[in-house]
Amino acid sequence: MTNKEKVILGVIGADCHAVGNKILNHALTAAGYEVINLGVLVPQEEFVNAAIETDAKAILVASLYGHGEIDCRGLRDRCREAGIEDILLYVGGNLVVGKSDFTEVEKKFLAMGYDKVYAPGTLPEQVLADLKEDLK
Amino acid sequence: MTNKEKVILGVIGADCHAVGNKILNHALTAAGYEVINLGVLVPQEEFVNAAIETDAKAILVASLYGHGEIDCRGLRDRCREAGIEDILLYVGGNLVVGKSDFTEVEKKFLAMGYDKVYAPGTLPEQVLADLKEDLK
Amino acid sequence: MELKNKKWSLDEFNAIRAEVLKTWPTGEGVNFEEGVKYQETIPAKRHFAKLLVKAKKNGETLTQPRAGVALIDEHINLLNFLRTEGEADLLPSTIDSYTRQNQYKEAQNGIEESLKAGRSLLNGFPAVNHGVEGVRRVVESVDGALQVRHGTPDARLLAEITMAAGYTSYEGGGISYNIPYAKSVSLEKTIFDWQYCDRLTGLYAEHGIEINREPFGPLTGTLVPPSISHAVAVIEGILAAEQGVKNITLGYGQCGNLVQDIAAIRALEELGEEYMAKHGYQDMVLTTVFHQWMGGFPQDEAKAFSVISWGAAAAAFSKATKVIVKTPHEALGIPTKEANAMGLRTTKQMINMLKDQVFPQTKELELEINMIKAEARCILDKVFELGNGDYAVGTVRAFEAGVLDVPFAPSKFSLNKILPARDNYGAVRLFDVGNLPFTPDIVAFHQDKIAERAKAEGRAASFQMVIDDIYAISKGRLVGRP
Amino acid sequence: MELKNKKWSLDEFNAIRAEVLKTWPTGEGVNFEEGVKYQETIPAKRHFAKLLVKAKKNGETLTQPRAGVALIDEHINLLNFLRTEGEADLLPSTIDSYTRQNQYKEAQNGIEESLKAGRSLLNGFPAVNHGVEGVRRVVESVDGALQVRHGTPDARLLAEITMAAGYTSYEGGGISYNIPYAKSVSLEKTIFDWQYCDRLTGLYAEHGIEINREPFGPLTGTLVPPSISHAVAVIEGILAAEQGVKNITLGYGQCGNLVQDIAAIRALEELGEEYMAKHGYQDMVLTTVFHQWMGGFPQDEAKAFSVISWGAAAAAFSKATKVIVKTPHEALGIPTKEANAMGLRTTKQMINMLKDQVFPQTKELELEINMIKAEARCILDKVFELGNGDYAVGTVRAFEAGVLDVPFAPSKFSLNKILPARDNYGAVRLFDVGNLPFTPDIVAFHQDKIAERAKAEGRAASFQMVIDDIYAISKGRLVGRP
Repeated sequence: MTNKEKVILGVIGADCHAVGNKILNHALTAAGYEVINLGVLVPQEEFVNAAIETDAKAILVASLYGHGEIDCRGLRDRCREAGIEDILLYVGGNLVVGKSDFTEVEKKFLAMGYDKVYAPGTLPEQVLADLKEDLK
Repeated sequence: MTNKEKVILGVIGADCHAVGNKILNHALTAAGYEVINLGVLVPQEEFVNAAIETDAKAILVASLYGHGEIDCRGLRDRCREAGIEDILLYVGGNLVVGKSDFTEVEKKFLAMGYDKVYAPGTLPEQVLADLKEDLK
Repeated sequence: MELKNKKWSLDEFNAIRAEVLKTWPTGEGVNFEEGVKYQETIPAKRHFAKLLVKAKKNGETLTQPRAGVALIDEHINLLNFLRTEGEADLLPSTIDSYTRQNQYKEAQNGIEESLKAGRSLLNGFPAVNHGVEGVRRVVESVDGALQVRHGTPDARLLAEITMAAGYTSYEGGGISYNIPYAKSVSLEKTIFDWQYCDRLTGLYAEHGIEINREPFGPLTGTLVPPSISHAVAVIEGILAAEQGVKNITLGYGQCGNLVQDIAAIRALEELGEEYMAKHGYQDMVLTTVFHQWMGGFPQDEAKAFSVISWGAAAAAFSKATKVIVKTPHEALGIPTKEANAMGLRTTKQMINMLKDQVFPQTKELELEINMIKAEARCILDKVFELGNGDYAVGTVRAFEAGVLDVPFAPSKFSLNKILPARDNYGAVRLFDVGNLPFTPDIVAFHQDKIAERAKAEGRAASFQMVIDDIYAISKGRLVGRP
Repeated sequence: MELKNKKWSLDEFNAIRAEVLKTWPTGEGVNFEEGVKYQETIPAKRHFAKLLVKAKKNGETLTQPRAGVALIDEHINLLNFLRTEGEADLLPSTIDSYTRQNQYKEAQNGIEESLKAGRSLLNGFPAVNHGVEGVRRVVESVDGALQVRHGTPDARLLAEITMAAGYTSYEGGGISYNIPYAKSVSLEKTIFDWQYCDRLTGLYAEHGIEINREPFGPLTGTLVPPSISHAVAVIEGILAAEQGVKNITLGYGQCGNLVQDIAAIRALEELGEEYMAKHGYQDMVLTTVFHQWMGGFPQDEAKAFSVISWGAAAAAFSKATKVIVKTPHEALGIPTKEANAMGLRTTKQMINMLKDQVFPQTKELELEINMIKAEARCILDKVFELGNGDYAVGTVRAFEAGVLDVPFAPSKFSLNKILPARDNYGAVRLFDVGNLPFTPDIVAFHQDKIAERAKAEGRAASFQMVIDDIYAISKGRLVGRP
């Protein structure tokens, strides 16, 4: 048994972009986290169930294919219903269809209850830094 | 002696772009005009003098280097003063510094007294067609 | 069901077809005989398979974008825009991700939300939901040849609907639309389901309708060595040919090193011809497709244009039959139609500037062609052996054994043991060959190449080198130096 | 004055200098000794000549834009923008066309009209009018190495002012800034006036200040065969070296065929080294510059990016020391600074993606290199002979005789007898060699190449073929087919 902090990692919805997921998995593990990597094509309930089962501190959601707006809506509510309403929720990727003003996108996803919203092209270092800060 | 219609051709001002000049010279000659080609670096008075001396029907002014606005101003007045106020004046090239809305540029040069104003990239065929029409 | 690389009988096919057409209400709208009649009316200038044959004959490289939106009229407008403003030679209908997972209810929801929002909330065209009639409106309103492009493990109903509706090309395959596009769907199932699609295409061929089939070349699009994607492409070509497909386009995704990229397309065509002939599939046409850089793009549009141009140059020099084009918005999500058209025009200009130029046949190029072919033959022949002479069976066993292995694949059926990295000149090599059945001299070739780079950089090859390579292009380099 | 390729005595130089400095009031502000002291303070990272030496050593290709506006502060902002947003490695100050014709009064008028209009009405930076003090504000406020780029037949006062002000590179030459930039100025005069500029540069060198000199490679920028521009570049290099210049960059403008372009830069460097050594100029550094496509551009920005990218790729593969960058607004006039920065970033991305790749040394490449060198040697040796061992005298006679001849030149001193056209692969050849002193086998080589194309197109070579070639790139092709 380890005492490492646990984070849930996965690509939400009908999305199967695996490269960033594998890199983030590598980076988080190297940084000392225990990563529960759900891989691609992950429905909302699987994120929540995994978080409850493992007592994870954060759920890191990726969406690369432009359906993020539909897929990510309601995840915070689902966490609340499951009794883990304070869990950290990060989301990042190509969250909407089309080139958009990122500030608008960020606003929208913050309003959905996500704690951090990442623009396309964000490097793992940024996520690690935020996680360290938020989990202090 | 030929009875061909005569046109004056030249690149105005401190401009030494010769390629288009040579091509237009070739195209006009092939189309049956007698071309008095003044070449590059032609001051306004040289255009006017050549037109008077040869009894030309049109002056075709090119300006490729962005100073067209300064160089071309006043040519119609000079023609008027020299007694050839009805001569056709065409102008074309990169007439202003910077990428501009061509409609604006055209309006400005028409107001200066030019009969036709050509955008960058105009092919000789267009000029030939206009000349034929205007000299009918 | 027993998986075999053997042409299905019509009875076998029809039994399954009855089930397939029931999986969503629009399936009822499919009538094969009527579909054949309709296909006969597609004129040559809008006929994908025929345009490819002509381009191959003339040594041309055709341009094709990716594009798809939720609603029919918007989709028509989008495609016509790309044809006129993008000067696209070939057109796609990229299918949305819900349809790819057979989640037609979610796709329906996406259509309705898109209607409400006044913009597409789907990342593609949900052809199944629109049904034969809806899809035909696209075929009839778009002035160009149309292909279905997707990433659907079970694409049987989609094939039925779009082919009956008049589409003349269909992308995908049992391996290439599983390993990079699914997590836990077995290869037995996807190969079987794609035999269905191929048998359907073959059935059209028996009725005189040539429909182009295109295995998806780039796989995960991330540092995939040419020999691996070529092995998959050749296998899928063979599986399609066995079911009666007569017009096949094999694909490859740009790696970035010019010599390797040109070598890859040449090797792909030669390997395809070689294995088709070897196994007796002869009365068919093979063409090639080059995919512009599939990895991460620079966010800056000026730099993205450079990446697009480089892909166009490699495509032109390789003499691929067509090129799939990226857009300057690539790093930022799904592009506007204007950005898509710009990528197309950039590519067209490059292809035209290079069409009269010939890349010299050098010993470096010959070496790359020979290496790719030797590696691919190692894999292909081992797959054939593992399947006791059957590529379908062999493929399943080969993935289990890691004889076939795709880097960065989401599927749990890919062993994920190999690790690719660039060599000192930017060519993609393997620093861990995993269980690939390479000969010792091939393994040594890769090790030497990686060692040369590691030495130049003063570090050992590691996963960090791979990560550096993955981010390199988007950071403005090809090789991810420390 | 008697024109000779012989280093001027200091007395000769100083006598003329007194006159030059009187040609415009700002000439009084030039103090050579103070200029030397000021030059000593220019740090290496802003020193043009030193950056070139370093790039050559490291095998790098540096990027440089063209840019200049009328007013000092705007010019400073422009250059800093290109440095930060364009990632430019080297910076220019492109001089306006009035200054190029020594029309300082008109330039002053342009400055004043620009002040009134709130935008630059000049197409460049009028450095003479701004004087040493004004130009130094640029040197001190811009974070980069600076070069004067212009097209000035008599550039003596401009050289005095900008070198005293701290510029570390100066473009131009007695041939390359006459034939494409003047109509009726004699070569005797321009070569003499440029000996002055070279002698001035040499004088700085004698005082320990290395200032880079760059003959203008592309000449008329329109279908100039490499051997012709190379012959001019080598002659101007020799003339500069004789006057004591120690740091010379020879240039070439992209023709469009990749093999010919790579061969051209390699041949240029080799010819430069060969002739410098032959005539005993040895303690100097030779570098090369590749100009992206100088002919007509497509108006569409997407297509322009492709042309820019192709120039960047050729520059990178040729391993030129620097590349002069075009912009996506090229066809539309003088670009905005944003467009200029985009062209730079596109180019930088391409150079970085290609920096680790090596273009194979093939027999086609070797043939091109050898042809270019053989042709250039025919011209150079004939020029030397005509001048009885003096390149300055020989050049004047060679232009009279058509031994040197530049296509599409505005100058009446270029015979304009040769006619270039592309061959069937897009390389620039001559279908009329005019009076060029080529050997019969070289003439036959060109004739065969043109005949091959003419046959492929089913038409005879004619001026129409040349016109088609001139418009080809802007219409989206390299070879202007009927």
